[in-house]
Amino acid sequence: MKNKEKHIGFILFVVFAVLPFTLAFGYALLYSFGVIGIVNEGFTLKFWKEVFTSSTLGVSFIYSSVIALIGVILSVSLALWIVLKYRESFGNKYLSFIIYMPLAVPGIVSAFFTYQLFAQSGFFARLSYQLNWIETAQQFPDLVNDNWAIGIIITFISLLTPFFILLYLNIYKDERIEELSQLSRALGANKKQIALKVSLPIMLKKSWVLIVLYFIFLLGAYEVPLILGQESPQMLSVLILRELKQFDLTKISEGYVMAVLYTVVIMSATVFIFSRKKLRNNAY
Amino acid sequence: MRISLKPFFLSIMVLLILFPFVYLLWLSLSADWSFPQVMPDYFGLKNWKALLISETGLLRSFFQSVIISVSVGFTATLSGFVISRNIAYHPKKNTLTLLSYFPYIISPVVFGACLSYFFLKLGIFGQMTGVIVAQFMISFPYALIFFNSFWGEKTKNMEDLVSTLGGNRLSSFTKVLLPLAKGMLLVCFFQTFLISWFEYGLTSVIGVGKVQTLTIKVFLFIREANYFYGALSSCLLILPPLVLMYINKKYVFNKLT
Amino acid sequence: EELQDWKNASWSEIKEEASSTTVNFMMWQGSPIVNDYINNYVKPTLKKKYNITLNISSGQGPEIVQLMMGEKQAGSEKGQVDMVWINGETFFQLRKIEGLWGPFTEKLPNSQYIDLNNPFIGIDFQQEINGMECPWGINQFAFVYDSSKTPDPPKTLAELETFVKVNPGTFTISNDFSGMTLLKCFMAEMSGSPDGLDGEFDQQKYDTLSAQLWDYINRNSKYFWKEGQTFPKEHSKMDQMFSSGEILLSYGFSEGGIEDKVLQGLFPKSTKGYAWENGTVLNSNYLGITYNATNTAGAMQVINFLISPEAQLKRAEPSGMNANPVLDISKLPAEYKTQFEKITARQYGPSLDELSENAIKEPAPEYMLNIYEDFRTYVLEK
Amino acid sequence: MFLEIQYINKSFGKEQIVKDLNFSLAPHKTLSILGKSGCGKTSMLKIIGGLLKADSGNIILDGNDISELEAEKRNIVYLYQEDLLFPHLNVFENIAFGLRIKKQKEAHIQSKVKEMLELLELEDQGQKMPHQLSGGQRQRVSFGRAIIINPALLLLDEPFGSLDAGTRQRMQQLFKDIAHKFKITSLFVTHDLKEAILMGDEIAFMQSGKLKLYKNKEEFIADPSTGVQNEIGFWENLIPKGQNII
Amino acid sequence: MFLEIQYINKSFGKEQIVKDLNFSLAPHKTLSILGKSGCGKTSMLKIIGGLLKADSGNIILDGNDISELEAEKRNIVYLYQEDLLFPHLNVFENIAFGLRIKKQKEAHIQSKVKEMLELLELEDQGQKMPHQLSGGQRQRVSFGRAIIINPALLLLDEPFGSLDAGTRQRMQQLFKDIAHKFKITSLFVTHDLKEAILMGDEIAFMQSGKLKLYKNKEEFIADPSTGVQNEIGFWENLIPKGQNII
Ligand SMILES: Nc1ncnc2c1ncn2[C@@H]1O[C@H](COP(=O)(O)OP(=O)(O)OP(=O)(O)O)[C@@H](O)[C@H]1O
Ligand SMILES: Nc1ncnc2c1ncn2[C@@H]1O[C@H](COP(=O)(O)OP(=O)(O)OP(=O)(O)O)[C@@H](O)[C@H]1O
Ligand SMILES: NCCCCNCCCN
Ligand SMILES: [Mg+2]
Ligand SMILES: [Mg+2]
Repeated sequence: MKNKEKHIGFILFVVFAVLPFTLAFGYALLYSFGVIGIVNEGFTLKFWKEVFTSSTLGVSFIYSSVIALIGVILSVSLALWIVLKYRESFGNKYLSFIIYMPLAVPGIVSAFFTYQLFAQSGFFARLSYQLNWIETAQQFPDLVNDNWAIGIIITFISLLTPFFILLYLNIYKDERIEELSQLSRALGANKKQIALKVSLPIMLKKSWVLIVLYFIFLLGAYEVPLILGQESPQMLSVLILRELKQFDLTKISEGYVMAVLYTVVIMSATVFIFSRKKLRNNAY
Repeated sequence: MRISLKPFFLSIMVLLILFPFVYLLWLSLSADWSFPQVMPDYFGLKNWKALLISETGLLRSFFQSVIISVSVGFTATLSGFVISRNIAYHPKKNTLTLLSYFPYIISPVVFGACLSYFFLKLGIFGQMTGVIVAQFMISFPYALIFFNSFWGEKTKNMEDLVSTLGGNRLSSFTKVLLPLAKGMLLVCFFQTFLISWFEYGLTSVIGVGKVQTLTIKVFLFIREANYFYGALSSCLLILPPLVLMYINKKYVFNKLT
Repeated sequence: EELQDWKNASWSEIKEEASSTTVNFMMWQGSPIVNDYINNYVKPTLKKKYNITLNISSGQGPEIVQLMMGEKQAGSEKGQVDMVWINGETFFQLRKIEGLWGPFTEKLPNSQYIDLNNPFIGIDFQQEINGMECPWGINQFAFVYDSSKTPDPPKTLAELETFVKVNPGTFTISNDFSGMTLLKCFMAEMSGSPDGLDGEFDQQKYDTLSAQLWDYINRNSKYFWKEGQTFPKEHSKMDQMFSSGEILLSYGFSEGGIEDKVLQGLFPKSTKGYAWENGTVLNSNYLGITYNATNTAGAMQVINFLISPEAQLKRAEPSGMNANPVLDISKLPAEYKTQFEKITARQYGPSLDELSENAIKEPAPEYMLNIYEDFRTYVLEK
Repeated sequence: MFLEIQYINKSFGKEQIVKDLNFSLAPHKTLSILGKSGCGKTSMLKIIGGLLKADSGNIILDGNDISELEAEKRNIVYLYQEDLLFPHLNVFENIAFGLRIKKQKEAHIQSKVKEMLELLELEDQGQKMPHQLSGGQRQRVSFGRAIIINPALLLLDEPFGSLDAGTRQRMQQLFKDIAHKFKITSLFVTHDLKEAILMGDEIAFMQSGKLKLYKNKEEFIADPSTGVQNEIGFWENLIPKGQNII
Repeated sequence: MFLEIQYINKSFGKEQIVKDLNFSLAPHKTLSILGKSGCGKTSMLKIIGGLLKADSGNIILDGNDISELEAEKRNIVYLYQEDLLFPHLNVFENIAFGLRIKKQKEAHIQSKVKEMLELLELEDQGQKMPHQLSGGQRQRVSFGRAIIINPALLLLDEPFGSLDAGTRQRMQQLFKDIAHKFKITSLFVTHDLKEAILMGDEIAFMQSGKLKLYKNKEEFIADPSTGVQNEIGFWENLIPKGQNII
């Protein structure tokens, strides 16, 4: 009786959580070797060879990683700075609600908003024009669909920082950093030393798993680079989808090669995190 | 005495946070706004009226999104709660948790693209059911991971206590575990609702443009460079989460992160 | 009922079967006025006249092909969509995977008004349509400029080269079918004559001409918008940039799509359109029925409506889509003839007639597919 | 005997936590169990309560072999080290919990719970939520909740471990009274020498999984390994010389 | 005297938490402080340590008035009720913390910390992280971290409150040894009668904000309100009749 119930739970877990992922991965794998797919002709390594000889995927990986890394690092730094400096202010009733408001903004809207503000014909460009800083739209600096992915990074920061602020406010409380700071004072540390040797290291240590997870999320981000990215190089999800949806039907398998590689990389990253630390309540 | 920059900085921060909300609302009330004007030529309810009367289907999308997201949030939260218990008490707990991380961290749109064949096979491709199932597949792992921490030593002791007091599994769920997890359930619902509500890539793949949720609409408007409708649908997209957040304030604020 | 042989059914049977049904239509939704026409005219009228509910889903070209491929692979008997808006390379690919149902065009009563012998209508990217898709619209690709800012816009590749050097940052190529059509026009010019690309796809010719094309683009791209470092994804973005003055030279189908944008106030009244000296592409776009449509009869009814004089008239209104009818006006009943003639001439955009002497036929679809691929390889990812 | 434990063994992996557990207890008696942290006391109680499966051995309660019965059918209540009150229920409902599970009549529940509240000196606290109570009050609610369902056996796992000295003393007295009034049979695990002596009719000492029962208190006091002698020594030394207190 | 506390008062809102605190302590001595929960012990220690501002009064340490000095400059270490270790540092670095803050030489730090680890019987534990330690070990690290910087005064707030009896006993011994070796002056707050007697050179009793110092242990033992007499009575009674242990 009890056992039966246990088994049902386990089976549901497999069906809903494990099976879809396994099927998707298996399908992509078979497709990448040409085993399935309407215009494919059976097992072949040519798609894998093609992807490995072209630099597109590699460039996209590096490009995405750099953007995700910059996005995460800047967001975390900003959040840490705000929490350490202005922590007490968040006790305020209004501020404590306002700080949650950005969580109601999805990536697609955030990207749209960034575009509206920073495009060469956007709000800031108009202001600059009215202030006679620029005479034509082209003179406004390139901030969206640009080479340096500035628009994407700005959006990532606006999406992640509020989240990290809330996270660090909680860590501050849970890890009793207030008390640890007092203790450090008693042991002779000044404010700067407390920040550098106590508060920061503890907050970073407590949050590194999440930081890595968010890095992985940004690596796979889709909507934001779709709206604010350029045509080449593209971030991973955009690239993979483009390859999967391309005109040349005979090359769709290359998209699946990329999907397989991307999946293997993030799976390895997860296994790595797991081997370093037991993940428990890290679903954010 | 040093001058404190704190009030100044905090005001800036509040402005920065509120600005997008105000700007999007403003944009949604505007029309005829060409470069380099800072103010639009038209400012009024025109766009909002179009929402109610025209065939753009925005209102329909709104309700469709509500149905999808509530279904996803509800099923993912409840099943996640019940099934996470089996995972947490399983001898191979760590491996199972690792497995549930995979569908959670993979880019949903890539996941969806690799799964679409099976949705076609099941005949739910391009259907609302299909979108709900697909979004469930990414929110369910989230719920599993989210509730992992609920099933600790203390909860186990509670369950034991209920059974020594004569309660069976059902009564321990209905009388103790669910009420105990109320706050977490609310937060999990809120989060899985948002996962679904904000989802674009996966929905566009599995919905093949047939299931037009609000995010899909926003994207359509952006693509046809219709920024005023884009802003309007963005407003519709932001409103429900804000309301939910306000209602859930007490729980969300303590448990969200 | 489901196995009904619609190819041999009579129109009244089809009409009856179609009544009170739902038709799923997958179309490109990148243009506000097209969407407005569909949403605010076609949908309600179909509902009123035939009690047909038209469901629009967003998708074009590759998306349609992929969907059909997926359904084939999964052996899906009941397709997601009944009808699609296609032309050229999509038609070519759908034929290749046998994703279209037909022939059906000549079954439609209103097809009598279409001149299928017109090569710009009956031939789609050098392919005979053979009743597998039904013409819906015809339009020419045109260049767009603001005559108050640019009194003398370029008309040849050589002039364009000078133009971008004098006005750096004001020209670009969208990475979508508009931009690719532009490149086809360029390639035709490089071939030496308007019909230089006619006939079946010629790999050798393509290789020679495309090498020249990429060389031309790459040597000038530093004078393009954003110094040619990046290109817009959607053509709609170019319209916005043109209206804000970010770019000075634009282009597009529907003879540049000028009229409605000037009327909307998006483009200045001094906006003008023209064709290239060597010509610009004139093509038609079509409606197809999918091989596994669940509502074939309904789709036929909808298509028949879309090519009706009534719907085409509405579509031609200058305040609306302002599109050229695909119908042969001379074949129409008298009342419609006058109505079509009454439609006032365009105030701002050029008419099809004005441009038609500089019209070139769409080259074979392989040119489009290859240009897409190579534009990415040799320009975007360079 | 009322409770008979026969040859119970339990291992976690390679570690044997409970070894050849063998003892019996007469009805209405309390057995105090002392032992160091980690020696297996909690595990033993959980096995008896049905919350942990033993590897071997039998448990006979009132003549019935309950070894295979599920926890909810054993009529044994296990009380935790911390007072585990249901945080979502008020004091009244916490105490009423077991009765509600058994689907007893509302009127019956009302009168029984009120009686219990009085006994626990919590008459006015019925509507309070657990977090509004002091440690001692919480512990009393926890007792009341267990006793109200009339369990055949009560297992107490360091019930006063987290209380301060004064409260602890009062609770000990209260428990003795209640145990007497309700004729409770119980196992009482504690770390505290004094408490073990005070509460138990019999005393046992557990050491790495093995339980040793003393024949009587005297034997327990005399055994130097229990630490009683040390304790006596310490306090006797405090008596100023030449002064006699008793 | 080494430490002199003069007329310290402290209120939270209307509630006066510390009332007219007045006492002094000779160097190298330990003052045990007993008192019920909430009577103001922690507040008093925090005021002395500079972590809480008094409303009035003076604190003289070794002849200097430190009342206005900031915590980090007082050379007083306050040890929390729970052992609060830096979770991101290993045992070695936890102990070295104060020395690193003072920017002492690496070689010096290494030798001093090693010496301390030995003294605390934690030689092999230097590389462990705090969560890998038992309660007693954590408490020892916490001590070592405080003592290594040679504070003028050590404030101990129920340092052994969360330890089990055996560990507690060993820690008491260890503390006595260390206090002697390092000539530590300290205030030792505890709930436990026996511990207060064992640890303190002098004993004080706090009641609703007021501190009462006993002249000597005898006076403390004789005062019936402290509960020592009760305790002695209990243990004496256990001695079987006619038997004499001492
Ligand atoms: N589920 C388990 N898996 C593995 N080992 C366990 C488990 N539960 C308990 N143990 C181990 O069994 C031993 C006995 O644990 P138990 O909790 O019974 O001790 P205890 O006497 O109650 O200690 P305390 O006085 O600290 O409560 C300990 O070494 C503990 O680590
Ligand atoms: N920051 C504060 N604000 C208001 N009241 C406080 C504050 N800190 C302590 N108190 C109150 O002051 C009183 C004394 O607290 P304190 O912590 O000094 O007691 P204690 O003797 O250390 O108790 P315990 O033995 O439980 O640790 C308590 O009633 C407490 O509620
Ligand atoms: N490549 C297929 C595109 C079909 C839509 N064409 C749009 C033409 C605009 N009038
Ligand atoms: Mg235990
Ligand atoms: Mg205290």
